[in-house]
Amino acid sequence: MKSGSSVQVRLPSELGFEKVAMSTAASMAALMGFSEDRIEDLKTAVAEACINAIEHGNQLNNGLSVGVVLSTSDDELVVKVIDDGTGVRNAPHAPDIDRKMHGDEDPRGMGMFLIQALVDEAEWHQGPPGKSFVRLVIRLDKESQ
Amino acid sequence: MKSGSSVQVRLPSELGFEKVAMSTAASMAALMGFSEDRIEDLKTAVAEACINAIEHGNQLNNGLSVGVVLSTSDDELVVKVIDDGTGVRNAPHAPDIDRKMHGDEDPRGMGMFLIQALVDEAEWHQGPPGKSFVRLVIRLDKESQ
Amino acid sequence: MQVTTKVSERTAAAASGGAVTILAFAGDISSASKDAILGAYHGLNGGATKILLDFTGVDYINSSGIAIVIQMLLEAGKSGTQSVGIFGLSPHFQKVFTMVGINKYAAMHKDEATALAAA
Amino acid sequence: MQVTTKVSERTAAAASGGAVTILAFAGDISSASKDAILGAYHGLNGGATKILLDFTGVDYINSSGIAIVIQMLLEAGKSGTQSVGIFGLSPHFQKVFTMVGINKYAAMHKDEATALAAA
Ligand SMILES: Nc1ncnc2c1ncn2[C@@H]1O[C@H](COP(=O)(O)OP(=O)(O)O)[C@@H](O)[C@H]1O
Ligand SMILES: Nc1ncnc2c1ncn2[C@@H]1O[C@H](COP(=O)(O)OP(=O)(O)O)[C@@H](O)[C@H]1O
Repeated sequence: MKSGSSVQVRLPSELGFEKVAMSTAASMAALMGFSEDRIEDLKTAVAEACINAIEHGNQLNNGLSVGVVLSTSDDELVVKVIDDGTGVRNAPHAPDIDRKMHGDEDPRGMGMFLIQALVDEAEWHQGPPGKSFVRLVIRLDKESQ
Repeated sequence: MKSGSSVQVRLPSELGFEKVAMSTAASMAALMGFSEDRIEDLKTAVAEACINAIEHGNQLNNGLSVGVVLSTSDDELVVKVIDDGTGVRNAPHAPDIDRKMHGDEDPRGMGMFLIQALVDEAEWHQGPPGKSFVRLVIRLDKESQ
Repeated sequence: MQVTTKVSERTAAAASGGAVTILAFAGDISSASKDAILGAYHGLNGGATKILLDFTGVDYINSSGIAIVIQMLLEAGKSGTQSVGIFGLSPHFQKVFTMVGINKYAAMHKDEATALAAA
Repeated sequence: MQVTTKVSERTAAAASGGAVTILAFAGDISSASKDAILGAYHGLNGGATKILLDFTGVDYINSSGIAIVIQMLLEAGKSGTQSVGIFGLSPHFQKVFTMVGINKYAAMHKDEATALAAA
Protein backbone atom coordinates (compact mmCIF):
# COMPACT_ATOMS: atom_id res chain seq x y z
CA MET A 1 0.00 0.00 0.00
CA LYS A 2 1.53 3.27 -0.98
CA SER A 3 1.71 5.83 1.78
CA GLY A 4 -1.11 8.26 1.21
CA SER A 5 -3.68 5.85 -0.17
CA SER A 6 -7.19 6.65 0.94
CA VAL A 7 -10.55 4.90 0.91
CA GLN A 8 -13.85 6.75 1.22
CA VAL A 9 -17.16 5.30 2.34
CA ARG A 10 -20.64 6.85 2.46
CA LEU A 11 -23.20 5.22 4.73
CA PRO A 12 -26.93 5.85 5.14
CA SER A 13 -27.93 7.45 8.46
CA GLU A 14 -29.39 4.23 9.71
CA LEU A 15 -28.29 2.28 12.76
CA GLY A 16 -26.64 -1.01 11.83
CA PHE A 17 -24.58 0.49 9.01
CA GLU A 18 -21.82 1.31 11.48
CA LYS A 19 -20.97 -2.38 11.09
CA VAL A 20 -20.20 -1.83 7.40
CA ALA A 21 -17.76 0.98 8.23
CA MET A 22 -16.30 -1.22 10.94
CA SER A 23 -15.54 -3.99 8.43
CA THR A 24 -14.07 -1.56 5.94
CA ALA A 25 -11.78 -0.06 8.57
CA ALA A 26 -10.80 -3.49 9.88
CA SER A 27 -9.78 -4.70 6.46
CA MET A 28 -7.80 -1.55 5.76
CA ALA A 29 -5.97 -1.94 9.08
CA ALA A 30 -5.29 -5.60 8.29
CA LEU A 31 -3.76 -4.60 4.94
CA MET A 32 -1.50 -2.22 6.83
CA GLY A 33 -0.37 -5.00 9.15
CA PHE A 34 -2.02 -3.98 12.44
CA SER A 35 -2.37 -6.74 15.03
CA GLU A 36 -5.75 -8.33 15.72
CA ASP A 37 -5.96 -6.59 19.10
CA ARG A 38 -5.48 -3.17 17.60
CA ILE A 39 -7.96 -3.96 14.85
CA GLU A 40 -10.56 -4.85 17.49
CA ASP A 41 -9.89 -1.51 19.21
CA LEU A 42 -10.27 0.34 15.92
CA LYS A 43 -13.48 -1.51 15.07
CA THR A 44 -15.16 -0.46 18.30
CA ALA A 45 -13.94 3.14 17.96
CA VAL A 46 -15.13 3.41 14.34
CA ALA A 47 -18.49 1.82 15.19
CA GLU A 48 -19.06 4.26 18.07
CA ALA A 49 -18.07 7.24 15.93
CA CYS A 50 -20.47 6.16 13.18
CA ILE A 51 -23.31 5.55 15.64
CA ASN A 52 -22.84 9.08 16.99
CA ALA A 53 -22.78 10.52 13.47
CA ILE A 54 -25.95 8.60 12.56
CA GLU A 55 -27.84 9.30 15.80
CA HIS A 56 -26.64 12.66 17.03
CA GLY A 57 -25.05 14.33 14.00
CA ASN A 58 -27.56 13.31 11.34
CA GLN A 59 -30.39 12.53 13.77
CA LEU A 60 -31.32 9.40 11.82
CA ASN A 61 -32.33 11.57 8.85
CA ASN A 62 -32.60 9.30 5.84
CA GLY A 63 -31.69 12.08 3.46
CA LEU A 64 -28.25 12.55 5.02
CA SER A 65 -25.28 10.25 4.81
CA VAL A 66 -22.26 9.68 7.00
CA GLY A 67 -18.81 9.99 5.40
CA VAL A 68 -15.91 7.84 6.48
CA VAL A 69 -12.48 8.64 5.09
CA LEU A 70 -9.65 6.20 5.82
CA SER A 71 -6.18 7.48 5.01
CA THR A 72 -2.92 5.64 5.37
CA SER A 73 0.52 7.02 5.86
CA ASP A 74 3.70 5.09 6.56
CA ASP A 75 2.90 4.25 10.12
CA GLU A 76 -0.62 5.36 10.86
CA LEU A 77 -4.20 4.94 9.81
CA VAL A 78 -6.37 8.05 10.13
CA VAL A 79 -10.15 7.66 10.10
CA LYS A 80 -12.42 10.67 9.81
CA VAL A 81 -16.14 10.19 10.46
CA ILE A 82 -18.07 13.14 9.08
CA ASP A 83 -21.70 14.08 9.63
CA ASP A 84 -24.06 16.92 8.80
CA GLY A 85 -24.56 18.09 12.36
CA THR A 86 -22.91 20.98 14.14
CA GLY A 87 -20.44 18.77 16.00
CA VAL A 88 -19.72 17.84 19.56
CA ARG A 89 -19.46 20.50 22.21
CA ASN A 90 -18.61 18.28 25.17
CA ALA A 91 -15.33 16.51 25.84
CA PRO A 92 -15.42 12.76 26.43
CA HIS A 93 -15.71 11.85 30.09
CA ALA A 94 -15.09 8.54 31.81
CA PRO A 95 -18.29 6.77 32.85
CA ASP A 96 -18.85 6.57 36.60
CA ILE A 97 -20.11 3.04 37.07
CA ASP A 98 -21.12 3.66 40.68
CA ARG A 99 -23.34 6.58 39.69
CA LYS A 100 -24.75 4.57 36.79
CA MET A 101 -25.51 1.65 39.11
CA HIS A 102 -27.37 3.95 41.46
CA GLY A 103 -29.37 5.59 38.71
CA ASP A 104 -27.57 8.92 39.18
CA GLU A 105 -26.02 8.87 35.71
CA ASP A 106 -27.56 7.84 32.37
CA PRO A 107 -26.49 4.24 31.68
CA ARG A 108 -25.55 5.45 28.19
CA GLY A 109 -22.92 8.06 27.37
CA MET A 110 -19.90 5.81 26.97
CA GLY A 111 -19.23 6.13 23.24
CA MET A 112 -16.84 9.08 23.21
CA PHE A 113 -15.01 7.70 26.23
CA LEU A 114 -14.45 4.36 24.51
CA ILE A 115 -13.32 6.02 21.29
CA GLN A 116 -10.73 8.07 23.13
CA ALA A 117 -9.59 5.14 25.25
CA LEU A 118 -9.18 2.73 22.33
CA VAL A 119 -7.28 4.75 19.73
CA ASP A 120 -4.00 6.66 19.87
CA GLU A 121 -5.61 10.01 19.06
CA ALA A 122 -9.21 11.22 18.92
CA GLU A 123 -10.22 14.79 18.14
CA TRP A 124 -13.69 16.18 17.65
CA HIS A 125 -14.11 19.08 15.23
CA GLN A 126 -17.16 21.31 15.08
CA GLY A 127 -17.86 22.65 11.64
CA PRO A 128 -20.58 23.84 9.33
CA PRO A 129 -23.03 21.12 8.24
CA GLY A 130 -21.22 18.36 6.39
CA LYS A 131 -17.98 19.40 8.01
CA SER A 132 -18.26 18.22 11.58
CA PHE A 133 -16.10 15.21 12.19
CA VAL A 134 -14.19 13.10 14.62
CA ARG A 135 -10.66 12.17 13.62
CA LEU A 136 -9.20 8.93 14.92
CA VAL A 137 -5.60 7.80 14.59
CA ILE A 138 -4.00 4.42 15.24
CA ARG A 139 -0.24 4.00 14.90
CA LEU A 140 1.66 0.95 13.79
CA ASP A 141 4.55 1.46 16.20
CA LYS A 142 2.23 1.57 19.16
CA GLU A 143 1.04 -2.00 19.31
CA SER A 144 -0.13 -1.83 22.92
CA GLN A 145 -2.47 0.65 24.51
CA MET B 1 -32.19 -2.07 6.77
CA LYS B 2 -34.66 -0.10 4.77
CA SER B 3 -35.13 -1.26 1.23
CA GLY B 4 -33.18 1.16 -0.91
CA SER B 5 -30.30 1.85 1.45
CA SER B 6 -27.01 2.26 -0.34
CA VAL B 7 -23.35 2.38 0.62
CA GLN B 8 -20.67 3.89 -1.59
CA VAL B 9 -16.96 3.18 -1.49
CA ARG B 10 -14.06 4.76 -3.38
CA LEU B 11 -10.82 2.79 -3.61
CA PRO B 12 -7.40 3.76 -4.92
CA SER B 13 -6.36 2.01 -8.16
CA GLU B 14 -3.91 -0.17 -6.35
CA LEU B 15 -3.94 -3.95 -6.13
CA GLY B 16 -4.74 -5.18 -2.64
CA PHE B 17 -7.55 -2.68 -2.09
CA GLU B 18 -10.01 -5.11 -3.66
CA LYS B 19 -9.89 -6.76 -0.23
CA VAL B 20 -11.34 -3.63 1.36
CA ALA B 21 -14.30 -3.66 -1.06
CA MET B 22 -14.66 -7.38 -0.41
CA SER B 23 -15.03 -6.78 3.34
CA THR B 24 -17.47 -3.94 2.84
CA ALA B 25 -19.64 -6.06 0.56
CA ALA B 26 -19.44 -9.05 2.90
CA SER B 27 -20.61 -7.04 5.86
CA MET B 28 -23.47 -5.49 3.88
CA ALA B 29 -24.57 -8.97 2.75
CA ALA B 30 -24.34 -10.23 6.34
CA LEU B 31 -26.58 -7.36 7.50
CA MET B 32 -29.12 -8.43 4.86
CA GLY B 33 -29.05 -12.00 6.13
CA PHE B 34 -27.25 -13.82 3.32
CA SER B 35 -25.76 -17.21 4.20
CA GLU B 36 -22.00 -17.61 4.65
CA ASP B 37 -21.76 -19.56 1.39
CA ARG B 38 -23.37 -16.82 -0.61
CA ILE B 39 -21.23 -14.20 1.12
CA GLU B 40 -18.10 -16.14 0.06
CA ASP B 41 -19.38 -16.18 -3.53
CA LEU B 42 -20.04 -12.44 -3.41
CA LYS B 43 -16.61 -11.73 -1.90
CA THR B 44 -14.80 -13.47 -4.73
CA ALA B 45 -16.99 -11.81 -7.38
CA VAL B 46 -16.50 -8.33 -5.89
CA ALA B 47 -12.74 -8.87 -5.53
CA GLU B 48 -12.41 -9.99 -9.17
CA ALA B 49 -14.50 -7.04 -10.38
CA CYS B 50 -12.36 -4.60 -8.40
CA ILE B 51 -9.11 -6.17 -9.61
CA ASN B 52 -10.30 -5.76 -13.20
CA ALA B 53 -11.31 -2.14 -12.58
CA ILE B 54 -7.92 -1.43 -10.97
CA GLU B 55 -5.79 -3.29 -13.54
CA HIS B 56 -7.67 -3.05 -16.82
CA GLY B 57 -10.12 -0.16 -16.38
CA ASN B 58 -7.87 2.27 -14.51
CA GLN B 59 -4.59 0.64 -15.57
CA LEU B 60 -3.14 1.03 -12.07
CA ASN B 61 -3.24 4.82 -12.48
CA ASN B 62 -2.83 6.36 -9.05
CA GLY B 63 -4.82 9.42 -9.99
CA LEU B 64 -7.98 7.39 -10.67
CA SER B 65 -10.21 5.67 -8.18
CA VAL B 66 -12.58 2.74 -8.38
CA GLY B 67 -16.19 3.29 -7.28
CA VAL B 68 -18.19 0.57 -5.59
CA VAL B 69 -21.89 1.17 -5.01
CA LEU B 70 -23.79 -1.36 -2.92
CA SER B 71 -27.56 -1.03 -3.02
CA THR B 72 -30.10 -3.09 -1.17
CA SER B 73 -33.67 -3.77 -2.06
CA ASP B 74 -36.07 -6.15 -0.33
CA ASP B 75 -34.52 -9.31 -1.61
CA GLU B 76 -31.36 -8.46 -3.47
CA LEU B 77 -28.00 -6.79 -3.11
CA VAL B 78 -26.75 -5.00 -6.21
CA VAL B 79 -23.04 -4.12 -6.45
CA LYS B 80 -21.75 -1.83 -9.18
CA VAL B 81 -18.00 -1.59 -9.68
CA ILE B 82 -17.18 1.49 -11.72
CA ASP B 83 -13.90 2.47 -13.36
CA ASP B 84 -12.56 5.16 -15.67
CA GLY B 85 -11.85 2.87 -18.60
CA THR B 86 -13.92 2.30 -21.68
CA GLY B 87 -15.39 -0.96 -20.44
CA VAL B 88 -15.25 -4.59 -21.41
CA ARG B 89 -15.80 -5.61 -25.00
CA ASN B 90 -15.54 -9.37 -24.56
CA ALA B 91 -18.07 -11.67 -22.93
CA PRO B 92 -16.87 -13.92 -20.11
CA HIS B 93 -15.78 -17.34 -21.32
CA ALA B 94 -15.19 -20.53 -19.35
CA PRO B 95 -11.51 -21.35 -18.91
CA ASP B 96 -10.35 -24.45 -20.80
CA ILE B 97 -8.11 -26.17 -18.28
CA ASP B 98 -6.75 -28.63 -20.86
CA ARG B 99 -5.60 -25.82 -23.11
CA LYS B 100 -4.16 -23.96 -20.13
CA MET B 101 -2.30 -27.08 -19.01
CA HIS B 102 -0.79 -27.44 -22.46
CA GLY B 103 0.25 -23.82 -22.69
CA ASP B 104 -2.29 -23.12 -25.46
CA GLU B 105 -4.29 -20.65 -23.36
CA ASP B 106 -3.07 -17.92 -20.97
CA PRO B 107 -3.22 -19.35 -17.44
CA ARG B 108 -4.98 -16.09 -16.48
CA GLY B 109 -8.33 -14.89 -17.83
CA MET B 110 -10.65 -16.46 -15.26
CA GLY B 111 -11.96 -13.37 -13.47
CA MET B 112 -15.02 -12.60 -15.55
CA PHE B 113 -15.92 -16.27 -15.71
CA LEU B 114 -15.81 -16.58 -11.92
CA ILE B 115 -17.84 -13.40 -11.46
CA GLN B 116 -20.58 -14.68 -13.74
CA ALA B 117 -20.52 -18.15 -12.22
CA LEU B 118 -20.73 -16.96 -8.61
CA VAL B 119 -23.49 -14.33 -8.63
CA ASP B 120 -27.09 -14.45 -9.81
CA GLU B 121 -26.60 -11.75 -12.43
CA ALA B 122 -23.53 -10.06 -13.92
CA GLU B 123 -23.66 -7.44 -16.65
CA TRP B 124 -20.80 -5.42 -18.09
CA HIS B 125 -21.59 -1.91 -19.32
CA GLN B 126 -19.33 0.11 -21.59
CA GLY B 127 -19.57 3.82 -21.02
CA PRO B 128 -17.67 7.05 -21.19
CA PRO B 129 -14.74 7.36 -18.74
CA GLY B 130 -16.03 7.10 -15.19
CA LYS B 131 -19.14 5.37 -16.40
CA SER B 132 -17.98 1.87 -17.33
CA PHE B 133 -19.11 -0.64 -14.80
CA VAL B 134 -19.98 -4.21 -14.00
CA ARG B 135 -23.24 -4.79 -12.15
CA LEU B 136 -23.54 -7.83 -9.90
CA VAL B 137 -26.71 -9.06 -8.23
CA ILE B 138 -27.21 -11.65 -5.51
CA ARG B 139 -30.71 -12.58 -4.39
CA LEU B 140 -31.85 -13.60 -0.96
CA ASP B 141 -34.36 -16.18 -2.20
CA LYS B 142 -31.73 -17.98 -4.22
CA GLU B 143 -29.59 -19.47 -1.49
CA SER B 144 -27.93 -22.05 -3.74
CA GLN B 145 -26.20 -21.57 -7.04
CA MET C 1 -30.74 -2.48 9.88
CA GLN C 2 -29.82 -3.81 13.27
CA VAL C 3 -29.35 -7.50 13.88
CA THR C 4 -31.75 -8.93 16.45
CA THR C 5 -30.60 -10.35 19.76
CA LYS C 6 -31.68 -13.84 20.64
CA VAL C 7 -31.77 -14.79 24.31
CA SER C 8 -32.14 -18.36 25.52
CA GLU C 9 -32.43 -19.49 29.12
CA ARG C 10 -30.96 -22.61 30.66
CA THR C 11 -30.02 -23.83 34.16
CA ALA C 12 -26.79 -25.37 35.38
CA ALA C 13 -25.42 -26.51 38.73
CA ALA C 14 -23.19 -24.14 40.68
CA ALA C 15 -20.05 -25.58 42.24
CA SER C 16 -21.28 -24.31 45.61
CA GLY C 17 -24.55 -26.19 45.10
CA GLY C 18 -27.86 -24.84 43.94
CA ALA C 19 -28.96 -23.79 40.50
CA VAL C 20 -27.56 -21.09 38.25
CA THR C 21 -29.72 -19.46 35.59
CA ILE C 22 -27.83 -18.80 32.38
CA LEU C 23 -29.09 -16.25 29.88
CA ALA C 24 -27.27 -16.93 26.62
CA PHE C 25 -27.18 -14.12 24.08
CA ALA C 26 -26.71 -14.52 20.36
CA GLY C 27 -26.61 -11.93 17.59
CA ASP C 28 -25.69 -8.32 18.27
CA ILE C 29 -25.93 -6.37 21.52
CA SER C 30 -27.00 -2.86 20.53
CA SER C 31 -29.76 -0.33 21.21
CA ALA C 32 -32.10 -2.78 19.48
CA SER C 33 -31.49 -5.38 22.21
CA LYS C 34 -33.43 -3.67 25.01
CA ASP C 35 -36.63 -5.71 24.81
CA ALA C 36 -34.81 -8.99 24.24
CA ILE C 37 -32.41 -8.57 27.17
CA LEU C 38 -34.56 -6.82 29.75
CA GLY C 39 -37.58 -8.90 28.66
CA ALA C 40 -35.66 -12.14 29.29
CA TYR C 41 -34.40 -10.80 32.61
CA HIS C 42 -37.84 -9.68 33.78
CA GLY C 43 -39.23 -13.06 32.76
CA LEU C 44 -36.94 -15.00 35.11
CA ASN C 45 -38.74 -16.69 37.95
CA GLY C 46 -38.38 -15.03 41.32
CA GLY C 47 -36.18 -17.79 42.67
CA ALA C 48 -33.35 -17.09 40.25
CA THR C 49 -30.67 -15.59 42.44
CA LYS C 50 -27.53 -16.70 40.65
CA ILE C 51 -27.53 -15.43 37.10
CA LEU C 52 -24.86 -15.81 34.43
CA LEU C 53 -24.84 -13.92 31.15
CA ASP C 54 -23.32 -15.97 28.33
CA PHE C 55 -21.84 -13.84 25.52
CA THR C 56 -20.23 -16.73 23.63
CA GLY C 57 -22.57 -16.33 20.68
CA VAL C 58 -22.17 -12.57 20.41
CA ASP C 59 -19.63 -10.89 18.16
CA TYR C 60 -20.76 -7.27 18.08
CA ILE C 61 -21.45 -5.19 21.17
CA ASN C 62 -21.71 -1.42 21.12
CA SER C 63 -21.97 1.14 23.91
CA SER C 64 -25.77 1.34 23.68
CA GLY C 65 -25.86 -2.42 24.18
CA ILE C 66 -23.50 -2.18 27.14
CA ALA C 67 -25.86 0.43 28.63
CA ILE C 68 -28.65 -2.18 28.55
CA VAL C 69 -26.44 -4.66 30.39
CA ILE C 70 -25.74 -1.96 33.00
CA GLN C 71 -29.49 -1.32 33.28
CA MET C 72 -30.00 -4.99 34.04
CA LEU C 73 -27.19 -5.02 36.61
CA LEU C 74 -28.76 -1.99 38.26
CA GLU C 75 -32.08 -3.82 38.58
CA ALA C 76 -30.32 -6.95 39.85
CA GLY C 77 -28.49 -4.82 42.40
CA LYS C 78 -31.77 -3.28 43.57
CA SER C 79 -33.30 -6.72 44.04
CA GLY C 80 -30.86 -7.30 46.87
CA THR C 81 -30.86 -11.06 46.21
CA GLN C 82 -29.48 -11.52 42.72
CA SER C 83 -25.83 -11.88 41.76
CA VAL C 84 -24.86 -11.62 38.11
CA GLY C 85 -21.73 -13.03 36.45
CA ILE C 86 -20.53 -12.79 32.89
CA PHE C 87 -18.66 -15.24 30.64
CA GLY C 88 -17.86 -15.87 27.00
CA LEU C 89 -16.70 -12.33 26.14
CA SER C 90 -13.79 -12.04 23.72
CA PRO C 91 -10.59 -10.59 25.20
CA HIS C 92 -11.44 -7.29 23.46
CA PHE C 93 -14.86 -7.02 25.06
CA GLN C 94 -13.51 -8.16 28.44
CA LYS C 95 -11.24 -5.14 28.17
CA VAL C 96 -14.09 -2.85 27.12
CA PHE C 97 -16.37 -4.06 29.94
CA THR C 98 -13.52 -3.49 32.39
CA MET C 99 -12.86 0.00 31.00
CA VAL C 100 -16.40 1.06 31.78
CA GLY C 101 -16.23 -0.60 35.21
CA ILE C 102 -18.79 -3.39 34.81
CA ASN C 103 -16.38 -5.83 36.48
CA LYS C 104 -17.08 -4.01 39.74
CA TYR C 105 -20.70 -5.20 39.66
CA ALA C 106 -20.50 -8.47 37.73
CA ALA C 107 -17.73 -11.05 38.05
CA MET C 108 -16.22 -11.75 34.65
CA HIS C 109 -15.16 -15.29 33.75
CA LYS C 110 -13.49 -16.79 30.71
CA ASP C 111 -15.97 -19.58 30.10
CA GLU C 112 -18.93 -21.44 31.54
CA ALA C 113 -16.85 -23.95 33.51
CA THR C 114 -14.92 -21.21 35.29
CA ALA C 115 -18.09 -19.24 35.90
CA LEU C 116 -19.92 -22.24 37.41
CA ALA C 117 -16.88 -23.09 39.54
CA ALA C 118 -17.08 -19.61 41.04
CA ALA C 119 -20.87 -19.55 41.38
CA MET D 1 -0.76 -3.17 -1.00
CA GLN D 2 -0.73 -6.89 -1.55
CA VAL D 3 -0.09 -9.26 1.30
CA THR D 4 2.98 -11.45 0.79
CA THR D 5 2.79 -15.20 0.42
CA LYS D 6 4.91 -17.30 2.70
CA VAL D 7 5.80 -20.81 1.57
CA SER D 8 7.31 -23.41 3.87
CA GLU D 9 8.45 -26.88 2.88
CA ARG D 10 8.15 -30.07 4.89
CA THR D 11 8.14 -33.82 4.20
CA ALA D 12 5.68 -36.46 5.34
CA ALA D 13 5.20 -40.17 4.76
CA ALA D 14 2.75 -41.27 2.10
CA ALA D 15 0.41 -44.14 2.96
CA SER D 16 1.76 -46.01 -0.05
CA GLY D 17 5.30 -45.59 1.28
CA GLY D 18 7.90 -43.08 0.26
CA ALA D 19 8.10 -39.40 1.01
CA VAL D 20 5.69 -36.62 0.15
CA THR D 21 6.89 -33.03 -0.14
CA ILE D 22 4.42 -30.55 1.28
CA LEU D 23 4.52 -26.88 0.26
CA ALA D 24 2.47 -24.98 2.83
CA PHE D 25 1.23 -21.55 1.83
CA ALA D 26 0.31 -18.74 4.20
CA GLY D 27 -0.90 -15.23 3.48
CA ASP D 28 -2.68 -14.32 0.25
CA ILE D 29 -2.46 -16.05 -3.13
CA SER D 30 -2.54 -13.26 -5.71
CA SER D 31 -0.52 -11.88 -8.60
CA ALA D 32 2.11 -10.95 -6.01
CA SER D 33 2.67 -14.64 -5.17
CA LYS D 34 4.47 -15.66 -8.36
CA ASP D 35 8.05 -15.59 -7.05
CA ALA D 36 7.12 -17.16 -3.72
CA ILE D 37 5.17 -20.05 -5.23
CA LEU D 38 7.16 -20.79 -8.38
CA GLY D 39 10.41 -20.08 -6.53
CA ALA D 40 9.57 -22.65 -3.86
CA TYR D 41 8.51 -25.13 -6.53
CA HIS D 42 11.68 -24.64 -8.59
CA GLY D 43 13.75 -25.01 -5.44
CA LEU D 44 12.46 -28.54 -4.71
CA ASN D 45 15.09 -31.21 -5.04
CA GLY D 46 14.80 -33.33 -8.16
CA GLY D 47 13.68 -36.39 -6.25
CA ALA D 48 10.42 -34.81 -5.12
CA THR D 49 7.81 -36.66 -7.14
CA LYS D 50 4.86 -36.54 -4.77
CA ILE D 51 3.95 -32.96 -3.99
CA LEU D 52 1.11 -31.63 -1.84
CA LEU D 53 0.05 -28.00 -1.70
CA ASP D 54 -1.28 -27.03 1.73
CA PHE D 55 -3.70 -24.07 1.64
CA THR D 56 -4.75 -24.30 5.30
CA GLY D 57 -3.08 -21.00 6.16
CA VAL D 58 -4.53 -19.10 3.22
CA ASP D 59 -7.73 -17.10 3.38
CA TYR D 60 -7.67 -15.01 0.23
CA ILE D 61 -7.09 -16.41 -3.24
CA ASN D 62 -7.88 -14.51 -6.42
CA SER D 63 -7.90 -15.55 -10.06
CA SER D 64 -4.38 -14.23 -10.69
CA GLY D 65 -3.17 -16.40 -7.83
CA ILE D 66 -5.03 -19.41 -9.21
CA ALA D 67 -3.26 -18.78 -12.54
CA ILE D 68 0.08 -19.19 -10.74
CA VAL D 69 -1.06 -22.52 -9.28
CA ILE D 70 -2.04 -23.60 -12.82
CA GLN D 71 1.39 -22.53 -14.07
CA MET D 72 2.99 -24.77 -11.47
CA LEU D 73 0.72 -27.70 -12.37
CA LEU D 74 1.66 -27.20 -16.02
CA GLU D 75 5.36 -27.44 -15.16
CA ALA D 76 4.73 -30.48 -12.94
CA GLY D 77 2.81 -32.11 -15.79
CA LYS D 78 5.69 -31.45 -18.18
CA SER D 79 8.16 -33.05 -15.76
CA GLY D 80 6.44 -36.37 -16.42
CA THR D 81 7.36 -37.61 -12.93
CA GLN D 82 5.63 -35.28 -10.48
CA SER D 83 2.11 -35.65 -9.14
CA VAL D 84 0.53 -32.72 -7.28
CA GLY D 85 -2.31 -32.86 -4.77
CA ILE D 86 -4.07 -30.08 -2.90
CA PHE D 87 -5.54 -29.88 0.61
CA GLY D 88 -6.71 -27.35 3.16
CA LEU D 89 -8.89 -25.26 0.85
CA SER D 90 -12.12 -23.88 2.33
CA PRO D 91 -15.31 -25.32 0.81
CA HIS D 92 -15.68 -22.06 -1.16
CA PHE D 93 -12.24 -22.33 -2.75
CA GLN D 94 -12.69 -26.07 -3.36
CA LYS D 95 -15.72 -25.02 -5.40
CA VAL D 96 -13.80 -22.28 -7.21
CA PHE D 97 -10.86 -24.60 -8.03
CA THR D 98 -13.34 -27.16 -9.35
CA MET D 99 -15.15 -24.51 -11.44
CA VAL D 100 -11.93 -23.70 -13.28
CA GLY D 101 -11.11 -27.41 -13.67
CA ILE D 102 -8.00 -27.70 -11.50
CA ASN D 103 -9.35 -30.91 -9.96
CA LYS D 104 -8.67 -32.59 -13.32
CA TYR D 105 -4.92 -32.10 -12.83
CA ALA D 106 -4.52 -32.09 -9.04
CA ALA D 107 -6.40 -34.34 -6.64
CA MET D 108 -8.19 -32.24 -4.04
CA HIS D 109 -8.37 -33.48 -0.43
CA LYS D 110 -10.02 -32.10 2.65
CA ASP D 111 -7.00 -32.24 4.95
CA GLU D 112 -3.47 -33.51 5.29
CA ALA D 113 -4.46 -36.93 6.67
CA THR D 114 -6.76 -37.63 3.72
CA ALA D 115 -4.18 -36.34 1.28
CA LEU D 116 -1.41 -38.54 2.72
CA ALA D 117 -3.71 -41.56 2.76
CA ALA D 118 -4.23 -41.10 -0.96
CA ALA D 119 -0.58 -40.30 -1.76
N1 LIG E 1 -21.43 13.35 16.00
C1 LIG E 1 -22.04 14.02 16.97
N2 LIG E 1 -22.78 15.12 16.69
C2 LIG E 1 -23.42 15.80 17.67
N3 LIG E 1 -23.37 15.45 18.98
C3 LIG E 1 -22.65 14.38 19.34
C4 LIG E 1 -21.94 13.62 18.36
N4 LIG E 1 -21.29 12.61 19.02
C5 LIG E 1 -21.59 12.75 20.31
N5 LIG E 1 -22.40 13.81 20.53
C6 LIG E 1 -22.93 14.29 21.84
O1 LIG E 1 -22.13 13.77 22.88
C7 LIG E 1 -22.93 12.98 23.76
C8 LIG E 1 -22.09 11.81 24.31
O2 LIG E 1 -21.84 10.89 23.29
P1 LIG E 1 -21.38 9.42 23.66
O3 LIG E 1 -20.34 9.49 24.70
O4 LIG E 1 -21.00 8.72 22.40
O5 LIG E 1 -22.65 8.70 24.32
P2 LIG E 1 -24.15 8.48 23.79
O6 LIG E 1 -24.10 8.51 22.30
O7 LIG E 1 -24.50 7.15 24.34
O8 LIG E 1 -24.97 9.59 24.37
C9 LIG E 1 -24.13 12.57 22.96
O9 LIG E 1 -25.24 12.26 23.76
C10 LIG E 1 -24.33 13.79 22.09
O10 LIG E 1 -25.02 14.79 22.78
N1 LIG F 1 -12.97 -3.26 -16.03
C1 LIG F 1 -12.40 -3.60 -17.22
N2 LIG F 1 -12.04 -2.65 -18.11
C2 LIG F 1 -11.47 -2.98 -19.29
N3 LIG F 1 -11.23 -4.26 -19.67
C3 LIG F 1 -11.57 -5.25 -18.85
C4 LIG F 1 -12.18 -4.99 -17.59
N4 LIG F 1 -12.41 -6.18 -17.00
C5 LIG F 1 -11.97 -7.13 -17.84
N5 LIG F 1 -11.46 -6.59 -18.96
C6 LIG F 1 -10.89 -7.32 -20.13
O1 LIG F 1 -11.34 -8.66 -20.10
C7 LIG F 1 -10.24 -9.56 -20.04
C8 LIG F 1 -10.61 -10.78 -19.24
O2 LIG F 1 -10.76 -10.43 -17.87
P1 LIG F 1 -10.75 -11.55 -16.76
O3 LIG F 1 -11.60 -12.68 -17.22
O4 LIG F 1 -11.12 -10.95 -15.48
O5 LIG F 1 -9.25 -12.11 -16.73
P2 LIG F 1 -7.84 -11.35 -16.48
O6 LIG F 1 -8.13 -10.11 -15.72
O7 LIG F 1 -7.06 -12.35 -15.71
O8 LIG F 1 -7.28 -11.11 -17.85
C9 LIG F 1 -9.09 -8.76 -19.46
O9 LIG F 1 -7.84 -9.27 -19.81
C10 LIG F 1 -9.36 -7.38 -20.05
O10 LIG F 1 -8.88 -7.30 -21.38
